Amino acid sequence: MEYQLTHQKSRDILERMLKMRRFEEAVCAVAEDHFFGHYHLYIGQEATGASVIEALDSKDLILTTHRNHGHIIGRGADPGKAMAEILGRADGFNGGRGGTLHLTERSKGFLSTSAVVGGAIGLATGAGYALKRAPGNTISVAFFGDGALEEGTAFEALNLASLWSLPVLFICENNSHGAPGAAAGEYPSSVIAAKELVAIPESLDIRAISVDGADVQAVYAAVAEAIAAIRAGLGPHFIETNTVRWPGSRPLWPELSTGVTDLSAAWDESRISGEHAEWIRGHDPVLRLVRHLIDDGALSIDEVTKIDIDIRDKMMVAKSFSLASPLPEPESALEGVFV
Amino acid sequence: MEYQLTHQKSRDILERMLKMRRFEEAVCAVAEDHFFGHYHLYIGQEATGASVIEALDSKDLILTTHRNHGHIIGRGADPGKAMAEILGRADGFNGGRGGTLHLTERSKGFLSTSAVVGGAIGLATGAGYALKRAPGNTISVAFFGDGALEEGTAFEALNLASLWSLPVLFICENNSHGAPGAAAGEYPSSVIAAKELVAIPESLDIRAISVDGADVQAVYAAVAEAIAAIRAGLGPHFIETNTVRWPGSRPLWPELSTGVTDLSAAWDESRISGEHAEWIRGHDPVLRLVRHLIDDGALSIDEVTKIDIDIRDKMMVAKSFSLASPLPEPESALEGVFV
Amino acid sequence: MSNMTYAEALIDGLHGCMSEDERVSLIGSFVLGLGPQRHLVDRLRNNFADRINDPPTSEAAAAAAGIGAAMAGDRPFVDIGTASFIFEAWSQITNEAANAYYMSGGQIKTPVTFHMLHGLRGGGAAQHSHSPQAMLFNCPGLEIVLPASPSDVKGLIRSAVLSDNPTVVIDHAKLLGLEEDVPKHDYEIPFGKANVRRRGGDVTIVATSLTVQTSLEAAEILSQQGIEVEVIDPRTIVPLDKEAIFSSVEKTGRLVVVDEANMSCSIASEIGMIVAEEAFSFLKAPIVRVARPDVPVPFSPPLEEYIATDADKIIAAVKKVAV
Amino acid sequence: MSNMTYAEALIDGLHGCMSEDERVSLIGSFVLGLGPQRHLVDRLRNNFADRINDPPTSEAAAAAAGIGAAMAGDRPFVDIGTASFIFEAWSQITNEAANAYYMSGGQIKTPVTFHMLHGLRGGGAAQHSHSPQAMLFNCPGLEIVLPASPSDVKGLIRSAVLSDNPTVVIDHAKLLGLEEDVPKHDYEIPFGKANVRRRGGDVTIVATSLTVQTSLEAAEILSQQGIEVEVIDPRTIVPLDKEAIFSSVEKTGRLVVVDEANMSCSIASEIGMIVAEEAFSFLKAPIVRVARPDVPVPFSPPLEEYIATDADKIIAAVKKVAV
Ligand SMILES: Cc1ncc(C[n+]2csc(CCOP(=O)(O)OP(=O)(O)O)c2C)c(N)n1
Ligand SMILES: Cc1ncc(C[n+]2csc(CCOP(=O)(O)OP(=O)(O)O)c2C)c(N)n1
Ligand SMILES: [Mg+2]
Ligand SMILES: [Mg+2]
Repeated sequence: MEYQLTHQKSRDILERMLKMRRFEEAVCAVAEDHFFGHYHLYIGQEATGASVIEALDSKDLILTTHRNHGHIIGRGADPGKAMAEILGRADGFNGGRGGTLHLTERSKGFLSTSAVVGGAIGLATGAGYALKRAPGNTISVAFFGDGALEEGTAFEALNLASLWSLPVLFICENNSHGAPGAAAGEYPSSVIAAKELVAIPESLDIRAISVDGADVQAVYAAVAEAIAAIRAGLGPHFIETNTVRWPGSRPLWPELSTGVTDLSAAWDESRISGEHAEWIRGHDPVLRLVRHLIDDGALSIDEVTKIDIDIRDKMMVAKSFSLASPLPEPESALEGVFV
Repeated sequence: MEYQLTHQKSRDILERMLKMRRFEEAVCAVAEDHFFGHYHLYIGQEATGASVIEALDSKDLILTTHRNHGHIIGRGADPGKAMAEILGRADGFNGGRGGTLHLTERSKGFLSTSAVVGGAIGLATGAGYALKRAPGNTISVAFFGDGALEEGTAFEALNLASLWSLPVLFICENNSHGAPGAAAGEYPSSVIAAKELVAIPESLDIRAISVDGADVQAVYAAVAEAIAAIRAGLGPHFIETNTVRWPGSRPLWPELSTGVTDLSAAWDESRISGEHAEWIRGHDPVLRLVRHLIDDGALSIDEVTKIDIDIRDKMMVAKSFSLASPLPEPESALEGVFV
Repeated sequence: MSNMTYAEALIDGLHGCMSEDERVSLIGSFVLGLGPQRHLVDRLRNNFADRINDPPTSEAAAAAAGIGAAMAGDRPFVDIGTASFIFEAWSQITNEAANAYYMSGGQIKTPVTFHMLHGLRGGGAAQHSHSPQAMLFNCPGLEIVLPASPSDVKGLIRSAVLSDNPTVVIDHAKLLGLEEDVPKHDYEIPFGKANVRRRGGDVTIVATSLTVQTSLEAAEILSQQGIEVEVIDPRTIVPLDKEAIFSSVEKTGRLVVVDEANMSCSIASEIGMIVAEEAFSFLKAPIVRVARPDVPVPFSPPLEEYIATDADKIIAAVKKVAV
Repeated sequence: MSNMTYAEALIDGLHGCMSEDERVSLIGSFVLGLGPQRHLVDRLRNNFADRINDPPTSEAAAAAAGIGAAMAGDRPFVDIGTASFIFEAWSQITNEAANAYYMSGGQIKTPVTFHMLHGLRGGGAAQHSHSPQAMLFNCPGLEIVLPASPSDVKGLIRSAVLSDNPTVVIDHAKLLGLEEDVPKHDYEIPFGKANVRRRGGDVTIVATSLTVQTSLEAAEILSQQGIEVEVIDPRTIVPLDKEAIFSSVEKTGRLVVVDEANMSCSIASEIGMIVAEEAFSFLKAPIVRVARPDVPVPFSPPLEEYIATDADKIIAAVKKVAV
């Protein structure tokens, strides 16, 4: 296969994924006492974000949504500043002005984190418009949920990107599989009449492909191939990554319903139990990758454990950093509306 | 063929088409001295509107666009009141408040004439929502141009209509064929990345079909079949009707560039000449139908001439009526914002 | 009478409308947002399941569907959710709903109700905290309703649904838990009739939505300090009960206008301006506005609090103009 | 100096920007609408063909493309066409462009310019005649520019394109043919600096866009009748030159605010209210607004004229407050 992951790349992806997971766990822990607002965890979708980011260049631009934590952390942004932002602290990326919905780290290539469903699609198209005429063969990436395709602006922007052959990668993270839907008093999962979501970009002559979003090899290969095509001037590409929804997304104010991830469950099935055992066993992308890397001989249990401990330590530092950061000065609210 | 036009129905359609054509010619004549504003003639698209209307029931509801004259007149609305409205007179359908862009005749089933490109699609979907739960097995019809599909709301509404299986007939009048495009300093003709427009509704699981919009039999059969399916509860249907753009649409302030239609050109080719001879010979739907009905023995030349004279007389009456109608009282502008 | 929350009263009002008229249906059912009261909507869901339709995340199509359905004879109640997202349906509301009746020369009625939750909700940040009422006020053809109490919301929501005009009902997320005695039977509250929530002769406050409550708090404190404030809640912005405002200002000569939304071109600006134009001679002091400064809404609590319209700011404004 | 029309000056300003900076491009090129001046755009088309991109009829995507491109370092000029259609892109403009800089804590600049033609154009009816400036003023984070003369539009459009903030430039279709001597070189006009178009000591008029011209006409007539009017054109609404207004009102004690848009929550309301709040002590008479009554725009000419802001109405308003 042309875009086969090397062991090194797989390990990189695992590190990104573990950072995402441990970060979200830390967010949940901190949120109990310190958080205000409504937040959306990335748990269960790590394989998508990490594999996409692995395939990107550092100069590529990213535009994302309300469910952004994983993208920011996976791209290597400082978890301390991310957590500080989520807590509304002065040392957060946005100085506390954005919060969970709008984490933005420009130096890592993030241009916008819009909580308007569908927003990222139009903005990424615009970034692609600028990049097309700039030197550097750089591309823009939009991360968005399946629900974003319900917004008309998504359709308009896909059409524009296709017409103008813009260098944009559209990553649709479809997490509606297994979603409980409106019955639970939650946002309904995606409601679109298309039998296949990819039929929509395809109708606009955009090359589109649907992959298992919990399978790092599948995501990476699809993305790497699409990126190569985009850089070769073939215009926008669309990838749908399908994940089975993490059960913790169900409650509206997410708690860690599957508990703190026990990595040993990857090599010792007996550690899996409880209400959500099925999801943990079959659909947790982190455990799935750990299992695969160990089976494959790419990593030993000890190595995995060491990587994890290291990341958990970093998250402890991030937590302390964020909690030590002051809240912004109230009067500063009036500043910075204009450049 | 199941929906073969009888001679009677073909003659009805011809009458509707001739009314549309003679009405637009009258509008052009009157506009020279009396009109204000920008108007959009229906010339060249008569076969579509007339055949769709022929297939509808009188209780079905219609929502249309800036290019509405043909629909209003074809449905049998009083041409005098229509012309009065276009001239902003008190006896116009809307009392002079709407003008050419917004001709509305509720008693003929018109709910809205929106000049917002794409507007009719969402509104017709809403009308379908109401009709679905009402007795009478009535449907709603949206007339719109190919450009309307560029608006995101069109996509959203198609999705909604499909999801909720609403009794809506979407008629997309694609008049971009032969369109000169932006080069002439005009609105570009439709710019959509889809290779086939129908791929868009199809991606949303809506049955869609593309027909020759200047062929009354083709339009009528497609529409009648779709209507039967909609009334049978099979949900929305989409029909694209393709016409070669009337050359008179090219100037931004439409003049009668092909001249007053000489019906005898239908049976006497030698009468066709001038810059636009090709369009008149090959693409004028009125002449095409006349020729066909005569060849078919459905009508004699005398009968055609008689029908036409009758309609032209009616348009003379309409003209006089509209010109005799007073302008509205200025102060009345302040009334009627709310029920 | 029975004691109920604002959220319960809202649902009660809607329940009455849906019981009576089959043509009333919901397009969008997150009428109470995603907060703790959201399960109260189940009362409607259980009784009128076939008339509750959750659309995709397509605010424009949902609004258009409501408008088109209303034109065809239905009486839909379209829930937009967080008010910031009405901007996705802006063209439908301003260019279709608002114009249809006038533009058609009175042929087409559009009895649709739009509903949304506005304002600072705590941590909503810049894209979830809008108060679009002032922008809507700049668009003729829409009735605009801003309830501020449980008994008002019950009657106003009913009047909105029964109205033959397109009506926008804007609730504040922070009002949903407010409790009060509310009449058990169904009733309407006429549009354009202000509610004088407190009598006082020193200064007139005109406030809407959540800021009515804030103003009442401020008035209580001011009263202890010897300043008697009259608090007027217009309840509907279109139509607006100017007379109630003028007659209060005639008495007090002093006006403070309180608003949740951004200062510039706000409802506070409009109401103040109307007085400066039509009741100038009554004025003994400058008109003062208390509204949000012109900044996007920041996420962090101290920042959000700093820009919020609170009792302290109202008290300071009143003291500025009181003798 | 050379004599040119407003339309020519606009294109001249844009031409200067495009010549200097490759990152300036047009998304939408019907900058002069579809009227007789439209061919002037060919000057740009001929020189910068690869930087002129006509989008589909997708205002939301066009706006989003401009915003995203600006975030990525471009300096796009997005033409919306008739101002009524900015409502299709309302979410992009109010929720994305306006918030990005503040919400990101200053990390993301959005140097995009939006352009449109507003107002009563003659027969535009209810869906083609909007003046959205007041609604935009209610949305913090946007610079709002309303040129009123050829020399102003040339300099203001340049300042708009060079600005690192999202900027909305709103021209009036009826100004396009106006002629004046305009400097040949490229120049900027700083935002927030009003233009005192006529000096006078009796009454202050504040007007924008086309109504500046209408006010000047009215002032001429009034002068013949012995009333000297000062006409102030703020040129930009955000930022607003309050000082210029206050110092004129200090002199005259009388204020008439003139606007093309709908009365309620208009720019006229805001400017009037600012004076009622911050310069109340200067006032010797009620503030009077001349703006469009709150009705959708009717098609028929006598109806449209009846609601238009014209010189007669301005004269009547001035006389109401002049001694
Ligand atoms: C324009 C708009 N409408 C509604 C919402 C409320 N909302 C927040 S998240 C969400 C669901 C989004 O689904 P999807 O895009 O699939 O993302 P997911 O949360 O599943 O990752 C909705 C409707 C919003 N943020 N923006
Ligand atoms: C929302 C919106 N944007 C732009 C316009 C300006 N406009 C008027 S007609 C037109 C072209 C419409 O094309 P199409 O729908 O194919 O109709 P046609 O005129 O070809 O019949 C445009 C862009 C508009 N009326 N509404
Ligand atoms: Mg989703
Ligand atoms: Mg067309």
